[in-house]
Amino acid sequence: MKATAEVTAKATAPPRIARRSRAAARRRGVRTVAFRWLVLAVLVLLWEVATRAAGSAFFPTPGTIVTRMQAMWFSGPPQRLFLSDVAVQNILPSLGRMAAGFAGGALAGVVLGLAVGLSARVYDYLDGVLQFLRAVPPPALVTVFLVVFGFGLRMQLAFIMFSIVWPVLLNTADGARAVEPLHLQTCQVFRLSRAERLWRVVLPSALPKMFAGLRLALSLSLIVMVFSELLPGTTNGIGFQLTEAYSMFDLPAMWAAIVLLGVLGYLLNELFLVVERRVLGWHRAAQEPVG
Amino acid sequence: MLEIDNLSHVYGAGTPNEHRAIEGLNLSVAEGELLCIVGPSGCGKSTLLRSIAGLISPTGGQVKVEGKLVRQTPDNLAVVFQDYSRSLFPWMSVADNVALPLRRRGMDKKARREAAMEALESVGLSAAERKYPFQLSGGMQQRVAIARALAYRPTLMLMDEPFGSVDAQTREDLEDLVLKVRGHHQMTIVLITHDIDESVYVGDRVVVLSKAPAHVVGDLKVDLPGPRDQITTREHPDFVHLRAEVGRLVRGHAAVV
Amino acid sequence: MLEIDNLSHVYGAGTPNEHRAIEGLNLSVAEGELLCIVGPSGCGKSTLLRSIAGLISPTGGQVKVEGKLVRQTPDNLAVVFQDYSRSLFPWMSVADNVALPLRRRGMDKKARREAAMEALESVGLSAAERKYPFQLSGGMQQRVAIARALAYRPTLMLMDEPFGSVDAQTREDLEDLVLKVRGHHQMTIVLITHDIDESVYVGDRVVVLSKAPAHVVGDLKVDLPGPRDQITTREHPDFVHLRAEVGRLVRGHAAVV
Amino acid sequence: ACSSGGGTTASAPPAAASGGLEKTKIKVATLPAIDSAALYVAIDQGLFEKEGLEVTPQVVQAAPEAIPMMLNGEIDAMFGNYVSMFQAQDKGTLKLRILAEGSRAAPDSLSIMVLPTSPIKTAKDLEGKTINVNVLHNFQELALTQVLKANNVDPASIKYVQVTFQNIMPSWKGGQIDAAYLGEPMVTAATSTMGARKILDPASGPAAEFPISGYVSTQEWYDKNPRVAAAFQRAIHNAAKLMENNREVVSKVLPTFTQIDAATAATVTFPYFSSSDNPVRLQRVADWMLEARWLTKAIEVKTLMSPTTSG
Amino acid sequence: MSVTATALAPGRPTGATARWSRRAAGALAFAALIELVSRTGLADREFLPPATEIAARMGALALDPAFRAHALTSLLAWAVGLGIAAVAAVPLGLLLGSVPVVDAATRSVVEFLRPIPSVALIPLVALVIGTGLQLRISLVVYASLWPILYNTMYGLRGVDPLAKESLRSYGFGPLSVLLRVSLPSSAPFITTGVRLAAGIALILTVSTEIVAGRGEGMGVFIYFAGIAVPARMTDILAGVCWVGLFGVAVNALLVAFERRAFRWHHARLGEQT
Ligand SMILES: Nc1ncnc2c1ncn2[C@@H]1O[C@H](COP(=O)(O)OP(=O)(O)OP(=O)(O)O)[C@@H](O)[C@H]1O
Ligand SMILES: Nc1ncnc2c1ncn2[C@@H]1O[C@H](COP(=O)(O)OP(=O)(O)OP(=O)(O)O)[C@@H](O)[C@H]1O
Ligand SMILES: [Mg+2]
Ligand SMILES: [Mg+2]
Repeated sequence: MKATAEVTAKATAPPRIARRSRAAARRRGVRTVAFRWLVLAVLVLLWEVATRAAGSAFFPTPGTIVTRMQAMWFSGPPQRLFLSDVAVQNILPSLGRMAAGFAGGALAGVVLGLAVGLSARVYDYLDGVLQFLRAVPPPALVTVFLVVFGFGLRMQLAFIMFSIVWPVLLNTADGARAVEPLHLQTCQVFRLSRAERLWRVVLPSALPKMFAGLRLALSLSLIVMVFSELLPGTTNGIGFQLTEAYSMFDLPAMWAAIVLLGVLGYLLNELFLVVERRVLGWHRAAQEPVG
Repeated sequence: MLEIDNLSHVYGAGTPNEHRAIEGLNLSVAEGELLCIVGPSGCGKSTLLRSIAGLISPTGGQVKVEGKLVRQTPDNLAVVFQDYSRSLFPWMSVADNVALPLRRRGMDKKARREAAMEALESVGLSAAERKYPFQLSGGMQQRVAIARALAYRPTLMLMDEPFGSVDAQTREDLEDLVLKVRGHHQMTIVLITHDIDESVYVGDRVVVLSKAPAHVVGDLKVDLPGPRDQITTREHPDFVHLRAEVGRLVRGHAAVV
Repeated sequence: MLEIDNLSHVYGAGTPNEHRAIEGLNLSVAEGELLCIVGPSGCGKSTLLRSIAGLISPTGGQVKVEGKLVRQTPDNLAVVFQDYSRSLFPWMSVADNVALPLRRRGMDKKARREAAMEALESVGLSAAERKYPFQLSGGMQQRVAIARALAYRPTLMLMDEPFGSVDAQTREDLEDLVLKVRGHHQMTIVLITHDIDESVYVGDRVVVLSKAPAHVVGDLKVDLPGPRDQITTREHPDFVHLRAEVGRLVRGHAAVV
Repeated sequence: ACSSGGGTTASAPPAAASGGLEKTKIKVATLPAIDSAALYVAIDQGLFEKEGLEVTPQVVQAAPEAIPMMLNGEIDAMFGNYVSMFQAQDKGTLKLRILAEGSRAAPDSLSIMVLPTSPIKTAKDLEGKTINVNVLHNFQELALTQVLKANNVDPASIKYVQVTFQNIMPSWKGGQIDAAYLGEPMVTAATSTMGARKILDPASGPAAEFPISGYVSTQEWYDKNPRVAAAFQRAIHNAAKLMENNREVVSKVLPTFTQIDAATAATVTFPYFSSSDNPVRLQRVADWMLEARWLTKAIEVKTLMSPTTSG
Repeated sequence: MSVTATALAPGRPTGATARWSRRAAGALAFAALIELVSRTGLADREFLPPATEIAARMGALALDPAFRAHALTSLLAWAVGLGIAAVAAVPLGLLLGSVPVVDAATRSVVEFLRPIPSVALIPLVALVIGTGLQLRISLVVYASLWPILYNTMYGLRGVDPLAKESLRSYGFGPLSVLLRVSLPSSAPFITTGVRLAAGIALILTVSTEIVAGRGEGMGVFIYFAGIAVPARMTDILAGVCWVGLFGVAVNALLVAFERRAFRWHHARLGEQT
């Protein structure tokens, strides 16, 4: 019954509701982390072996890539967290764009999603247009974006937001529409104001689904950030470095950018999960099998 | 207070699953009255309650609360739903669940908390205030739902089998609690129950509904002496008589009132 | 059939919300027995039931069903959950809900359907077979849950307040149904109820649990004559006596057996 | 259907003269630009057929894209600009073999232009200005750097931004670039429809007749197919010769693989199509690249070139 | 059914005609906006032609067999890619969502792969598997896998534990519970994931064609319209609009399917169908 025992501990001890039995949790945490790193290490090793065997310029070994990353980005002075000038000039602006784009897109997605999910009227008016825009390939619209937003940051942010808003929007709408009817009836009976219903009831019950959308949007925002840095007029960024590297056939540099994106994506996702665990503690706990 | 006039409700009209839940139901409840409704399972009691609360719009007839036609939920109304566990918000602690509706009462945070605590105390759950609904037993959840309605101090309270999941002792306590609160705060209460004894014990009047489509088949005034008491009242000959009467009506025999 | 040995269960051990629900509970149920469990709300009855069903692993002691330690759900077991409405599958019609567990019985589609229809019929819901759970009243949903368990023909049936949401008449019918089925199909039944009369009426034995942490405070053999009958049995002096006894135990007074 | 406009030559029996080819059907990646015209003319005029070759062009959107195709054998050879090719060679991505020279910049086939209202009048005014390029660090910059130097303008002061073809016009009109670096047919279009002024010809002075693109394969492929390579080179050179004094053969094929219609095709300035290979002028490209530090080490271009068998 | 309680704003039930006319109004307003922006010169008309011109061009393109061939090629890549993604992602999501160990073990790898943009992968994938339809399809699969995967995983978390316990108590094993309870219960949310993925797949198909496409495809059509001098913006936008309309159609189909298949879900929520 080991599995159930684990479940039990998890169910009854969600963060914020109750702190879990520390020692056991720590032990389990350490085991999980160790396991995860083991899997990663094995995969990296396989990667190294495979790329060595292939010996293709297109597939440099992980060793080469890491060396390149170090030389390119992490050879700076210690007081700057080892970030080199190149890193400061490229990684930071990229992260800034991504963060701003993600924040804007997520906000727009939540607001629109709630509106569409809650009001049949708004849904009717907007659904067609939103579904249309959702299917439109942004690369084909670069010229229109350029004409409307001009070169540079504004266009890039618009581009990122336009691309990542959809998973948040659809999932939020789905969540808002699937609120337990009895919860809404309870709100109605006690005459909660619209704002209270929205904030205290609809939002919390849509949160689990919203988070699925936000998690998708997070990695998508990294991807679209790279795309946005291919747009006319960009002069820095990870995406810019990536394309520049490929256009000059500097494949280790291109791989360095790819790996950096992967690592960033991984880290951002871990951060996201920490937030999610805090915000959705009740959900996790309530949804675990009773025990 | 409450006027129900020729009420009808049909679910899924025009579909193969069409179901006539209520038909031509007339009922009126006076201010401050405690009306008990009994009737066979599936007859339409909850449907009636929803119509009064403005949660569904009946397909025929009308409901008036304080002389006003019910289109939306009337003011100062509270409902204890039959499906109590689903009506609690799982993301809020028990205390927050109880305190939430009080925002409409313009109370500040502290006052809300105090009112919530008081209500929880009255249903015997002061120890559970920080717990989340899923950490409570069925009966405790039901009492949280009752506490929420009580804390709100409605003028009209609708209760759908509010004591179904608690033990005999707690049930009696809750019955007395409802009687007490009603006396203190001038509340009109409509209480649905399956327990015939209970209906006679707490009710000023007991209305018996027919099988679906529901309409009123019996309407008994309960004239029991003075403050009710679990032991003496239940031993009172009128009580025994009324109980038998309601029982007969529920079982489909004619009333003998 | 069922042996419960020094059972304990602690929820959220090591957290501020730690709750000892059951402590040192011993109980055994013989093959074919119908055991009723009564006890105050929140004492740990449902927790006990979940332990027997292998849905939670108790933090102490052990449960044996047919001599085998319960680690996973024992074979040939059925449970009627207290929160019946959530235990029905909303994406299936009533008939499908009842028929689903029968897949474990290796029955073909037709046989499953027939068994389901028969069970629905027995709880008075043959007309509802095509409806979805949300289209039923609370009491009807509860009866579907009962029908599902009955159709499965378990050797051990666990029922958690199975008749809490139905009217008096239906309740009596269902009590008799359970008694009948038990007689026909050699079932062992553990039934949790808050209705003391009911516990004495249907039970071969009534076990009274204490307030949390739950342990057995009373274990009464119900020795009532012959086939039970709603009218004569309930008038039987032994019945009246036992009922009072159980009532006293539940209210926390010492047993006088 | 736009893309495979050139079609293939009718399958032909190997001509007696070119017997012994290692293979007779080859696929070559080309660009939808005027520079690739020689290949299409060679197909159109039956010059490959004459060599016993059946050439299928595969239009790609940029040269770097074709390299994986060449490496995994999807295509035999490709048309690509030297800057990219030398970089690939330098980074070891590709062991390069130049099969035949392709195009060189002709006067007025490239142009630095400004809008009629622009304050920029002379080359000197370009200092510190923003200019678009199709791809950063490529032949456009390489040539312009030399020409700017010759015009006493500091090349390092120019800000280059990468703008895709389609977006040059909106960016230019929107003021996001100060001067536009155009190739044909945009030069013609900008002059005639917008009254744009030409400030500088990047293919003049030191960069006159600057070699832009050529036909290349991998060294490995070349080693396996020397005769095919030779036959291919002959056909390209012959096509170039044919094109030297005959606009029509070029104009005729342009609409089949570019987005240039017949009317425009008749007026645009063509680049020079090389009818012979010249390691000396190609070496210049490699040297300039080294100077710009786009290469890590010198490339001796002669060693990458194939012996001329034509003429 | 006349349940008014479920919408935040209790509105009276509306007929199908009203709903469709609202939809039409929304679409028309959008088109009018573009028309206005273009005709008033708010955006250069050369780069954003008026909606009427785009619409006229769309009509002409629909009759053009060459364009139809492009569209068909793209649709093929889209359909195959989306199909593979759905078939792979749902079981994968069920696995990762129900076996925490597997999730923990693979998380680092999955989260590492997820933010890698497909543009960066094009040359690498092209080198390994070639540049034909297979390239487009694999990139489409790669991108549209995630929404289905994540919605499946998150959907599983929302399943009522008591529903799972009900089946468990009848002796059904974890797999049965997964397939008979968790899957149907989260099916509506998974379908939302598929709707998301359908859009992403469409975007990816066309974008990949624009960036690396050759031969046929909507993206190739759009690319060639872009490199013309001057760029044929009307063609580009007409092509884009066809893609968008296709997206609308696919979404409508999926929603219709959803309403049919999960009628229990929508009816319970008191939605008008
Ligand atoms: N949403 C619905 N759609 C269709 N039929 C419904 C719906 N809700 C209830 N019904 C039907 O209406 C009838 C009355 O239901 P209602 O819930 O009012 O009964 P009730 O008197 O409260 O019964 P119980 O005592 O069992 O709770 C039932 O037969 C039920 O099947
Ligand atoms: N998941 C949980 N986490 C923490 N505490 C729990 C949890 N489930 C139940 N409890 C606590 O355990 C105690 C026993 O609960 P249980 O559901 O067994 O009671 P019960 O006897 O069935 O009560 P009722 O008659 O009201 O249904 C309650 O006090 C409850 O608060
Ligand atoms: Mg009801
Ligand atoms: Mg219980």
